Amino acid sequence: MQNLEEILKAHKLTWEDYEHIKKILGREPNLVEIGIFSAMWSEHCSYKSSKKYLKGFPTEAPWVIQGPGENAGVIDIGGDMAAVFKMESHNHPSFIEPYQGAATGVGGILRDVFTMGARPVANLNALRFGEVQRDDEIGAHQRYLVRGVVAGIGGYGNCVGVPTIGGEMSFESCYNGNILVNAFSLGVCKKDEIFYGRAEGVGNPVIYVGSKTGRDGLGGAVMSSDSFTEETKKLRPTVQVGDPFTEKLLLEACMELFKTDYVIGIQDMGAAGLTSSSFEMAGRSGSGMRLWLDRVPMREEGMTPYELMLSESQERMLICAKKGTEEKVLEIFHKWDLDAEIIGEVTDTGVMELYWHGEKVAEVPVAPVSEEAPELDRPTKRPEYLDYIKETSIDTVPHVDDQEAFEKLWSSLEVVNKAWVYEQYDSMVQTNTVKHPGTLDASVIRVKENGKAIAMSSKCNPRYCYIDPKGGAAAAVMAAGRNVAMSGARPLAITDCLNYGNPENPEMMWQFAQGTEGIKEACKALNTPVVSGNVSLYNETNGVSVYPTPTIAMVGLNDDANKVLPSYFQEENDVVYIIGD
Amino acid sequence: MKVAIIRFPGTNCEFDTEYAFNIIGAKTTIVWHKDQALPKDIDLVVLPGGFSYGDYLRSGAIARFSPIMQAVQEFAKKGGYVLGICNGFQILLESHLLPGAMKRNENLHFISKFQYIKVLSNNNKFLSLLENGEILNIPIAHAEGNYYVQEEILKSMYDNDQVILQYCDKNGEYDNPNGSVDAIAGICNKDKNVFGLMPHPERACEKILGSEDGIKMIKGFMY
Amino acid sequence: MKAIVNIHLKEGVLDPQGKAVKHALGSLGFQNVEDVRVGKQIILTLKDDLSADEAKKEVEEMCEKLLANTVIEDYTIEIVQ
Amino acid sequence: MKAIVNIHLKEGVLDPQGKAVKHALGSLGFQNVEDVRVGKQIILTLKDDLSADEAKKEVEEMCEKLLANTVIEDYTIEIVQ
Ligand SMILES: Nc1ncnc2c1ncn2[C@@H]1O[C@H](COP(=O)(O)OP(=O)(O)O)[C@@H](O)[C@H]1O
Repeated sequence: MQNLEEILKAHKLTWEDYEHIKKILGREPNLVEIGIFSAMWSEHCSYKSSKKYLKGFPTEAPWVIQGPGENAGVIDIGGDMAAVFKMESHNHPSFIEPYQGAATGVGGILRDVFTMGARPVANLNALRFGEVQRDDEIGAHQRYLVRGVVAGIGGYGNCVGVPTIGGEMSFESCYNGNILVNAFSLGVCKKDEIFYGRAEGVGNPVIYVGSKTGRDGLGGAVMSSDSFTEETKKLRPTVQVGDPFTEKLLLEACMELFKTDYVIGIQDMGAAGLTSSSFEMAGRSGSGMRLWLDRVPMREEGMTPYELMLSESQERMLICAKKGTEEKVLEIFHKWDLDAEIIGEVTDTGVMELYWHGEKVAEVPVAPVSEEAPELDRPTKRPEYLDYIKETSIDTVPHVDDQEAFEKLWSSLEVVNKAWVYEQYDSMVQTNTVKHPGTLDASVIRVKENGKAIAMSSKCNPRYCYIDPKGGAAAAVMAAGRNVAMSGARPLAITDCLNYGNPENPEMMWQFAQGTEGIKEACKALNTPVVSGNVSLYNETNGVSVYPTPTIAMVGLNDDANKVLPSYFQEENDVVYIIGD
Repeated sequence: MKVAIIRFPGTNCEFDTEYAFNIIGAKTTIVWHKDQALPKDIDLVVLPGGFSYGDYLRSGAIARFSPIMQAVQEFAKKGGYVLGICNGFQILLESHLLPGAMKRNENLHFISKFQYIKVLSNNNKFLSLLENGEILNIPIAHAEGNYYVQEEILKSMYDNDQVILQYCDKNGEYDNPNGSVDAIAGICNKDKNVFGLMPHPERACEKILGSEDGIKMIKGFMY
Repeated sequence: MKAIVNIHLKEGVLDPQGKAVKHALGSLGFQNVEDVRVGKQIILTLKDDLSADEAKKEVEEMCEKLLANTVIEDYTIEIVQ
Repeated sequence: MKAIVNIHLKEGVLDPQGKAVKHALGSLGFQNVEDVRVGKQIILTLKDDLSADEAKKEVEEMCEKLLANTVIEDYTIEIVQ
């Protein structure tokens, strides 16, 4: 291949990776294959910097049905019902285009939940912005981002008909160049009707459903690689635009499909689109797959196999169905006016074979792509600023009198009423919301099917995590757990979204290592395992990393929906206690 | 009472509506928008809330052309009772079964919250169990609820008791969350068999959800 | 062949978006703006075998039926080759 | 003086509204429609003491700053007296 050096660089692959790829393939890779490895071995898909630290998370308890490794975690909530939940970041896209970035973030997390067979019943969001109160360009831009992100979260969730029942936000200068948008979704389903992202059974059809594929999200890698120049220059890297209406149709069609017994496995096409969904589905069951890429529904003309494999177009799913049911599956999706095509079949070769108009354009063994993905042990170093902080004491800060302190706190952004935000979210659709946003502490929905209530709360104090990366992360687990407990529910499990800076910076890696330690300890102490989660690294601009921000969402159960505790004083003359130190 | 609830692509309150009508003991069927006919012996057709066709172009604009809407039009013409809630109201406006049109909320945002509304006229079946001037607490959730109608038509609507619900505050004083003409929250047609309102009574039918005021509204159709 | 349809709220119907945009422009320091109306522009690509007249007539029907809500909106149609 | 600003999603960016409107027109029997793009048209009334050139420049700035979202949208400006 010409200018291999640049191609590798554009795909964020090292020479070492390249040699490894050659060993796996037993030959030189072609461009499609380089694209596939690049996507699967990216930080986002392979967790190469973080895997080492995530391994120690407690993930088991009698009520855990599915821990990390699937599209979302699953816990038992009694009465034959299960809760399915996960949290995910959409930080970088939201900084570039706040409305669409946040909207597609919500879309992605919803698909992670309903791909498992659960109807999403509640969303939360955790947002970190910079200094919105500055009266300069930065302040103006931050306010623009707040408006866009909030409208985007509402715009998507409201349209799909899933209530956004709570969340949190903080404001720090470290987010001026890199805001954080974390979206959480929880769904419920029958315990014995959970679906997994698997493709198995030789000859079973692989079916593509949802929106057509465009060149969305095909940015950096291709465009900066020289071999494409003139042809692709006019095809600007495009931002992904969400289509919540299509998502709603996809949700309803999937719910209908799940009532049948046609499905072997199903997975949403999220990051790295068709590549990650097909490889993961085949990988989980040790199968191979043959895909006829020319059959993929396309939105634009002249698309290539490379683009089809890497596009991140939204609102798409991949289904492995039982042979012989394919027509019935297609019928369900056509009823909902969605595209649906048989694009491949399962094999027992353990190899992914890609065809383009009858010609084989790529052939990659499935297992090594994930099993042999690079796992890094990046250097860590205790940050120097911690020494400086250690010297600082509360006594060095000038004293403020109580009235002034009260007023200052009362008017601080962290404390002010967030109604402007949550009133843009439909928090009551589905008629289950018992504790709305604005009623403080955990948010709560009742489950009509079993009379119980699910409490959930998302927490993280970034400033605390900066001062003490381990203690801060543990405190986030504790705070979310306390919120859930204070609503009268027993905390059962967490999902997390670990937003950190650049992993190539040893100080940042140290923060990350400490943060995961803190989560481990706190989760063990509360007996609330980690059942799903997400890592977002490289949150930095011009060398400035965000504060360590491990957002924790705790989920708990209240056996009686009528016994949910409110979080505000009820009546005059009621007695007020303070418990704990 | 037998209720048909129409499901358009993008509708998202059909099950909530069904649940609420079941609470008051009504029999419900969900009807697919591509059906040509309504089920037999229906007492009430409900167009529920949601985002039919994603609210693209204008809310309700595309749903109006669904095959089932022909049947709903005929049902209404023969005097059948039709209730449009939120997106359903928008669809009734676009279908010209009710006068006026919706614009985007004055503040351009989606607004979701509990909102007080006041009964202006109970001279119709829908609000027959309520007193004139009675104040209810019912959730609203919409981005295009800014009701507009020409002045002359509005006048005749008042004369004919067609303006039936108005936004207000806790004490019944003027409050207008979305910029609607005269803070109008709900109306009916001349014959008083087609009703539209932006608030969601089906979300206020149980104590656990914060209000039961919706019950008294939807129950009106039973008597 | 393309048809360009411009749709705006009728004179006399208050335009909340226009009002908000005007206000925002003002606070950004654009003092020369006296009025703002925000409408829609829909661009239709039509089969080429229609005559301009036929096209116009068909698009008019689309506007009356679907594209515009004539209770509150006016529209104009322009056919370009 | 008026400035007419037309704003559309860039080529290649998904236009969910256009897609839905096209589908709706099709099912209403308008078979001659090949593509639909839904955008915005903003009509600004400007103070008359500006020259057309000045006006254009100022409106361009408004577009970049507020009216269009240049990450996903393209715009055109036309000044009419
Ligand atoms: N981004 C958000 N999305 C939805 N609700 C939010 C968001 N931020 C804050 N809220 C809601 O506003 C209320 C106050 O939030 P917060 O100040 O974090 O108080 P608390 O101590 O109860 O967590 C809570 O009910 C919370 O759910």
